[in-house]
Amino acid sequence: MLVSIYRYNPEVDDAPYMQDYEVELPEGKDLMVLDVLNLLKAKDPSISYRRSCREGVCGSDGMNMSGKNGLACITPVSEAVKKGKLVLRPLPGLPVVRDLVVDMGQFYKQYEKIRPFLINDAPAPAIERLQSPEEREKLDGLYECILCACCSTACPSFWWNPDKFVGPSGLLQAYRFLADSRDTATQERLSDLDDPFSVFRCHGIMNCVNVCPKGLNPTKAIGNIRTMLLQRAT
Amino acid sequence: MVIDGLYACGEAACVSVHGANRLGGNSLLDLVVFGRAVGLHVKKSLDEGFDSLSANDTDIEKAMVRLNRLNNSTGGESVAAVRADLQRVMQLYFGVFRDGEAMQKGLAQLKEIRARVENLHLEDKSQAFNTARIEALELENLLEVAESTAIPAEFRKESRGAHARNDFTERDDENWLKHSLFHPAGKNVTKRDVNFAPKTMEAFPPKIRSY
Amino acid sequence: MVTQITSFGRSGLYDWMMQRVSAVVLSLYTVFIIGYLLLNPDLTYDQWSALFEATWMRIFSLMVLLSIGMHSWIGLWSISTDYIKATGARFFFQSLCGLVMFVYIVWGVQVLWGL
Amino acid sequence: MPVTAIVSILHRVTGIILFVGLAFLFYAFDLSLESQEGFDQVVNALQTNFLVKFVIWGVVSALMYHFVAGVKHLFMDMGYFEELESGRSAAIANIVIAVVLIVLAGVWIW
Repeated sequence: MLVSIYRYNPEVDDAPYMQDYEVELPEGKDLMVLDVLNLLKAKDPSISYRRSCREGVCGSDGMNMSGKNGLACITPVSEAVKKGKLVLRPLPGLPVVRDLVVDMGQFYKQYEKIRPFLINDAPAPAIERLQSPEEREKLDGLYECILCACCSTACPSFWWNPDKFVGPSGLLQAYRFLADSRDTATQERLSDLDDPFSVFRCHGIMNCVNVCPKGLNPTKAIGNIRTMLLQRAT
Repeated sequence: MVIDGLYACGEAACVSVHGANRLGGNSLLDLVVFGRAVGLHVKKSLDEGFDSLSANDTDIEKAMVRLNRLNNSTGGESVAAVRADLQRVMQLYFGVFRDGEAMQKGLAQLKEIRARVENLHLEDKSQAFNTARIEALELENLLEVAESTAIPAEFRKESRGAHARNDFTERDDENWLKHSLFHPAGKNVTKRDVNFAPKTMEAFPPKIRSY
Repeated sequence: MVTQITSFGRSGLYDWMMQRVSAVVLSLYTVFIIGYLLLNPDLTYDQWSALFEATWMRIFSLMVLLSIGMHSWIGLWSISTDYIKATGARFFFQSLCGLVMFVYIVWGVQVLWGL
Repeated sequence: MPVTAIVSILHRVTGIILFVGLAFLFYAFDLSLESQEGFDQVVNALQTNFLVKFVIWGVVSALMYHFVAGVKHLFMDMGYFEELESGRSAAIANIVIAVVLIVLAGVWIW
């Protein structure tokens, strides 16, 4: 199979280029894209990419596979190959450090902005802050985010205004804390988001939902934030 | 000896709520019990402040030797090939079911691999996100872990928890209700008694895993 | 988080609400005009001008003019902040849009009241 | 590009077309209300002049698309079509309805 990989080493290359590799795949087995990269790296150790848990939990190996963002470790080759060819590129919209490795700084900044921790000034009870099963259920589909950046880097609004629009991942997390019964900073959190960029640059194109490797729905979370803003203002 | 400011977490911490048995969902208990303990301890330490040793030139030199050897290598073994052999040896001789004779064979092969790891070649010397260098360093670490798994496994002449030997199928509390302490410098193993001293609850006596 | 500018209303939420409210006005008008034209295939000038002389139609049309202004300003402002990164060019584009909108509104008022 | 993204960018494109196209509509509107002659001129042009027909059809097409996509937006604001499957179906429906309306508009104009 033909694998085409985005190559760029800032120390030696003036510009990025695509390098083609031919790889022998074992018969009757559908490898994951990460397995293919590992096979290639054994032959050409200079190919750089992040990877860690190799089972879709750590979120390290987010990349663009034949035009679609996803985690290489849980994307079968059969799904990613287009016209007999596997094209691997770094996540779009973030600066490339080398080959498939991007600088996640901007992405983490958005995460930091939404203050991703429980805020509660009430004195802590002796053991823990309790939640009813119904209250806990509201966090399902929100807390599972692994911060792989597949969604945000698939979002045109993120590409155009990464410094102002919080992005699907950041907003999913923003809602995760807005929806948490133990958090008491709801009003400040909403005020922080009530400008024309942070939330309202989402136009519901759903690229985020389309690529999320954990099957989460940032579009819905953003809709819920908007509803909360609306309820507060009217 | 307790070294201030040095922390271990996860399996390296060896807190052993379940003794030798680290199968199934046992880590959940670790998370709940020690997660809380760690949180409380960290807060307390930060509030009180703690001393930590600072590195001297010799320490830094020692750490740099590893890196410099790779950065200056001009030829030698490929990381991918040696790693594949290490994986094969560990899978073959130190898997779930273990056997004295086979483990002897495995230990001999690990020695050969040790020589090859000391002769690794790093082709890509780039300073830009060089994962080839990381993998070379990781392979050195993997070998350390492999040795500290393999040597005590061969040393422990019984079956216990996830350590199942074909040549010693029974558990032997008389000789082996002990921690194995591996000493990487001499590559030898010593035993240490298990601490059953009660703190707030009586220790739960170990039982045979029969399910 | 982004405090330096709001595009039209007081906040992102107000922009968003105005965008929706104006959209509803515009779509009702669209449906009305198309329906009117379809129901009156042999439309005469007298009918047509009588329609726009009625006070309710003038109010409706004026609402539409203002809605066009709001709706297109919010839309084009957001397009300009997406695609045009140079401040000078963005300011020029936004000014141009503002001017065109102003012209549309004045022109529309003039047509309606036949000044 | 996923169909949901195509629907979205077309909403933007038709918005810009409409903003420019409004000039033609305003001109026709002005002329048609100015006098009997003006009205006849507009009606005549719409019945005979291919270029005029084409421009009006273009603007009306943009309007139809923008209208349908806008209605879809309002539905999404109310919490519908926000899942992957329903969102995709709504996007496809958006395109189909818009195309039907555009074709009908063409039939009406010609």
